[in-house]
Amino acid sequence: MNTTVEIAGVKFKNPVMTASGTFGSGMEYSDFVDLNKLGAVVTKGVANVPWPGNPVPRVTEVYGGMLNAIGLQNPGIDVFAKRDLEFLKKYDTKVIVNVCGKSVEDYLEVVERLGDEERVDMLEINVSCPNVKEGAIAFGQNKDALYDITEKIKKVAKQPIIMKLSPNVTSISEMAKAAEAAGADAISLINTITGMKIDIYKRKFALANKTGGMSGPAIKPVAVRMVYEASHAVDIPVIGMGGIANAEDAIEFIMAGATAVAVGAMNFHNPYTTEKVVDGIEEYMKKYGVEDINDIRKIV
Amino acid sequence: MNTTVEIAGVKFKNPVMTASGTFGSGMEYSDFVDLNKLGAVVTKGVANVPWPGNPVPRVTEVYGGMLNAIGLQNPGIDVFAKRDLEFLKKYDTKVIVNVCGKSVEDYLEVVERLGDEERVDMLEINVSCPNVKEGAIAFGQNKDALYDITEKIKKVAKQPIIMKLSPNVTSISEMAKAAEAAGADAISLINTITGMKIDIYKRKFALANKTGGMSGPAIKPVAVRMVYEASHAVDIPVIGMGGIANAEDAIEFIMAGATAVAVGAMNFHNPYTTEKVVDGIEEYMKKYGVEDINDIRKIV
Amino acid sequence: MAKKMKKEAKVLSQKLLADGIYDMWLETPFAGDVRPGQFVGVYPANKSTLLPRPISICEVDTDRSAIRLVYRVVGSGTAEFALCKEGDQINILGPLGNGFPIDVAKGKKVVVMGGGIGVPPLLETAKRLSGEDVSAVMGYRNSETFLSDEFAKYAKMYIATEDGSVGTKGNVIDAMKAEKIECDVIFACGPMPMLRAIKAYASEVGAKAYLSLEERMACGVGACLGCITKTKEIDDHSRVHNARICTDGPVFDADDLEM
Amino acid sequence: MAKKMKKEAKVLSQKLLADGIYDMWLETPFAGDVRPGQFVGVYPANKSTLLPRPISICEVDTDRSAIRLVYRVVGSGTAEFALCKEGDQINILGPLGNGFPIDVAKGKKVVVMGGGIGVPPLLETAKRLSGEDVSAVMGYRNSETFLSDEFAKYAKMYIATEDGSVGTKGNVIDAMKAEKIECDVIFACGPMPMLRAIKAYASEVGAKAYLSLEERMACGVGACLGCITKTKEIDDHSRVHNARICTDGPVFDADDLEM
Ligand SMILES: Cc1cc2nc3c(=O)[nH]c(=O)nc-3n(C[C@H](O)[C@H](O)[C@H](O)COP(=O)(O)OP(=O)(O)OC[C@H]3O[C@@H](n4cnc5c(N)ncnc54)[C@H](O)[C@@H]3O)c2cc1C
Ligand SMILES: Cc1cc2nc3c(=O)[nH]c(=O)nc-3n(C[C@H](O)[C@H](O)[C@H](O)COP(=O)(O)OP(=O)(O)OC[C@H]3O[C@@H](n4cnc5c(N)ncnc54)[C@H](O)[C@@H]3O)c2cc1C
Ligand SMILES: Cc1cc2nc3c(=O)[nH]c(=O)nc-3n(C[C@H](O)[C@H](O)[C@H](O)COP(=O)(O)O)c2cc1C
Ligand SMILES: Cc1cc2nc3c(=O)[nH]c(=O)nc-3n(C[C@H](O)[C@H](O)[C@H](O)COP(=O)(O)O)c2cc1C
Ligand code: FES
Ligand code: FES
Repeated sequence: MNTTVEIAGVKFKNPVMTASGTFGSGMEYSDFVDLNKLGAVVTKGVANVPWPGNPVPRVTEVYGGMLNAIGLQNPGIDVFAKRDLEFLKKYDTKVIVNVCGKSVEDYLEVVERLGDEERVDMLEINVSCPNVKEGAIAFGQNKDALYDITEKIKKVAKQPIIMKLSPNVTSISEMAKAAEAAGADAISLINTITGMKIDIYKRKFALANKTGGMSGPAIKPVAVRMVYEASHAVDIPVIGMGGIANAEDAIEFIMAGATAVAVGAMNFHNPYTTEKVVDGIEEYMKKYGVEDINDIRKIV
Repeated sequence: MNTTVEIAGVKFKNPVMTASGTFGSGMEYSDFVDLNKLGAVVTKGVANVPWPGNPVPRVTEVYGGMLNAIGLQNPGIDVFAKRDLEFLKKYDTKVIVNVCGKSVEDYLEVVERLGDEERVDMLEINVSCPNVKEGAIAFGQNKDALYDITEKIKKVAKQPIIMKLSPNVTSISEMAKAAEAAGADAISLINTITGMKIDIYKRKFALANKTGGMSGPAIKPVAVRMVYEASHAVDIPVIGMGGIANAEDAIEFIMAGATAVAVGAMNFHNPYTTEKVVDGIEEYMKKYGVEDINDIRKIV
Repeated sequence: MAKKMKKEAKVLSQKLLADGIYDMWLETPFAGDVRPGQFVGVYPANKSTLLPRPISICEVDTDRSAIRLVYRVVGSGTAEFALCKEGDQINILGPLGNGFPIDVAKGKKVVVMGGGIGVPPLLETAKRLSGEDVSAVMGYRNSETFLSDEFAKYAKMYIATEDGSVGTKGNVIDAMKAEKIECDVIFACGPMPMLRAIKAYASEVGAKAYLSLEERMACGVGACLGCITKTKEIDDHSRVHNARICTDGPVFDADDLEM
Repeated sequence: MAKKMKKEAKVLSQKLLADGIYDMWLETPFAGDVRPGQFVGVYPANKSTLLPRPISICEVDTDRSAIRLVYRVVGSGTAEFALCKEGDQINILGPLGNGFPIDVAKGKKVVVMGGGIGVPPLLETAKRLSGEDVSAVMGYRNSETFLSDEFAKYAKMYIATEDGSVGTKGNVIDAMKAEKIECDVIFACGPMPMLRAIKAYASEVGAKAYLSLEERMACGVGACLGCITKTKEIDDHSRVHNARICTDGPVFDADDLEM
């Protein structure tokens, strides 16, 4: 039985990853999950310098999911490399570093800086965070801007790059095609969908930022649809995410066209989710006679 | 206490409407709900000629909601006018007819035909159904096309027109502005969000149409955000919908900027939902000393 | 037509009837209005699932104002229903659909035919036909021939099983032929291939067949147009040869269906 | 630090303690590892709500391997918890957070101060301080002074009520002044305005104050960065003066906070 998948020459022991921003750098979940069992740890977005993020409240629950407006708080690349990458050296799993920035230069600085880090197998470029006003989302919602930043990053990146796409667009296929045309090695989607919650008793927004990114099982049908559309629009691999709670969900994304999948908000519901998904995929494969996980990709 | 709201000169006894396509023409729900209690009945989309719609399965449940790909099955304007409008004459509620088409001409034909129908208070132009391949959604996802069709419809419409917008766009504000600039009297949103579900055991799409429109509580945060953005981008009234299950939800939309609201998929969960929302809004107003429902619009 | 309502119903009893098949009696005010072949929408309490589950009414007990549901556990909703205990409350929507046209069977040789989880709605149907010449032909996978002893109270009972463990080996049509059962009218419910075979058989032997169909539903009351089936004639609602199973059916004259 | 886990806990008992305030004992394997001031994440069974509800650990009973939660019903999650009965199972995540630094109070005059639903975590804290010179100053809205009799077992007990029905009329600071309570160290939990007042008071009287904070949480384990509070010094995690309440707290040295 084969559960390994390959993306841009990088081999993952299984298709299950952590969704950026929901798993720290793995440290916080290592009480619960054996990181060695995961296909990859995808780290929280890191910028060239520390970012303080947004004011609180930053998170709020919604039906079947949550809104977050963390605003990409992060310690900057130096602390990250010294502490988080160092921590990850103990584990036998692939490491994908999620990169954020406010300008093209910010991104390039982080990407260049990570070029020398052997522990980093791939880079995931977050051009789709709905919670930061400057830059970021603008790249993810305009195909020319996406093309431009992808091309520039690809030029300096030593590791293969994954462009993380925003679902807050009219046509995900067009965005996927732009990323591919500009040289992206893979794409991942979906980032959160912009949402809002109002407390009608306090007559206030539930989040200080007013809007937040929606994640969790509630968004899964939208995510599956976008993964299907994107993976049928491009030839580069797609990493699918959005509401994955169990192995069935993961397999749904794979059948829709994903080469790998990531677990996000559901880590908060059940910190063992990633491991459960890994085990559940194997059980499904055994039970239904799937020899190679790659055989069921795009099977519908 | 005032619960009446006004949209383009039409006065509604309260801000609670039915969302098109989820309530037939009221007939099917008249066992459950006193239609006289509703602000308006918004009818299922009607075209110039009968449409057979999509093959089955057309509906499927998802976490906190459902996907539908009815494909706008409808009897065409003639039968509709004779039967459904006739039926609605018995009730003291406003009637908004939802209009669909595959080409600009289709829409114009229906709109002109309805011009003579006294029972019709407003027209809601559905340019956002994700389930029909031709026309329809194209108008709802391109601001020039939206401007164009709005302008043309406005020229021939005898009743005020509401443009029903698609959430499957990068910028809802731009779409709202285009509709306003072209002369729309109001806008309504959101229509369903395109989603997909795959049965991993049968290895088949859950819907014959592959994709379907997602509705229900799961989409509410996205809908509230879009109503907020749209109502702050334009001066014409906004009718808000998407996952409304109770009065709290309705008030959340009103605080976000909606002048009126519509109940869709939750009619299927509880056929009494519309009435419950009407009553619940009054209770909230009493309890929290809201004299006029219009006072809490955009209050956040 | 009885007024439809959504109401809490009290669980009077629940038991396992066969492997994975449950038998639940519910107390509901509309029990007395039910016609055989009608169904209810049963709402799971699970707050992430919103749509009612269509389940046929298997039997009615007007004395207790109760209806009986016999259902197979296939997913999260039915799994939850199976946990209900005496005294629990459960939300149901009903009565839904048209039901079998008992009147057309008066004075005729009538056969009620059920396959698998299509068996239950025919029990009340057989009961209401009492006094007529009724045969019941029920098809099962194996020797778990649930409800068959109850049919025997109202009809001549014939069984077909896929594995041949009880009655005729094969399907209900095989049993009809093997047992040389005559019929003028057929009332049937079961999987689509069986219903297709029954339609063909009926036209072969010159009988009228009334078939109860299934489709994914959202509203259950005819509003959403989710549950259509193709019909020969233009339908009443949309005039496009699409009848709504939830309101125009679930029972259709086989001659009216394109299947 | 004890290993965190998510595990089913058995409800040992549940009772109403005061108007809208419930008192529940849970059996959990990590009870023995709990430090006072730590909290757990309690998961509602309602499938449409996914996030754990942070609830402080009020008391520990190592003999029964049990923890006690005292909570106010404010929304759907706590309303559901209030329905739990002896023998039910409920999912909890814990033990979470750092807890009060009992050691710094050794040999000092220590005051535990709680306000409203901030009272519970100080009970176990008072208990663990036994042997020290401990006063408990608890603030309530009215005469429903829940838990106050239990504090009396471990500390000199003072009460402040907003309506003056019991003890000093006013807040906990008013009680401190009225009763001339001396202190070197304060352990406190309650609403933000109270904590701000305590911080000011502590610096006025030259005491150390440790404050337990609240914020909306998603993960509860330090991963999501949802629950931050502004700190004077750069924090350990992101180096941006944002400490995580769920892991760096909920208890902070007041001197470290920007509040
Ligand atoms: C008119 C009618 C009468 C029926 N009578 C019976 C009966 O008497 N006994 C019985 O066991 N079953 C009956 N069924 C099938 C029954 O509705 C499904 O087995 C049930 O809805 C499954 O729900 P679930 O939550 O367990 O499964 P899930 O697969 O988790 O359900 C997911 C969604 O799909 C729908 N769904 C799944 N299977 C079916 C199906 N076969 N037909 C329609 N919707 C489906 C569910 O209602 C739900 O909305 C009937 C169906 C119809 C349309
Ligand atoms: C460290 C910590 C310790 C706490 N200890 C206690 C305690 O011992 N007793 C007690 O009664 N309450 C305590 N609270 C507050 C308690 O977490 C909330 O009252 C509870 O989460 C409300 O959940 P709900 O589903 O009933 O309310 P809802 O309003 O329906 O909850 C919706 C969402 O908001 C969150 N939320 C709502 N209010 C709060 C709040 N005040 N703080 C954090 N999240 C909130 C919920 O967790 C949930 O995610 C504590 C909070 C924190 C952060
Ligand atoms: C609290 C939180 C923080 C996140 N931070 C990031 C981030 O730093 N970079 C990023 O690319 N995506 C981030 N995301 C998005 C997730 O990686 C993921 O794309 C999204 O949540 C959808 O998956 P889910 O529904 O499984 O959570 C974050 C999501 C959450 C909930
Ligand atoms: C079964 C179904 C049919 C629908 N048909 C129409 C339609 O004919 N015209 C239209 O403009 N919107 C249609 N809609 C969209 C709804 O009017 C509404 O915009 C959407 O469902 C979001 O609201 P909700 O979450 O409350 O259902 C339909 C929705 C559903 C679920
Ligand atoms: S289920 Fe809605 S029309 Fe039949
Ligand atoms: S709740 Fe996630 S970091 Fe504190």
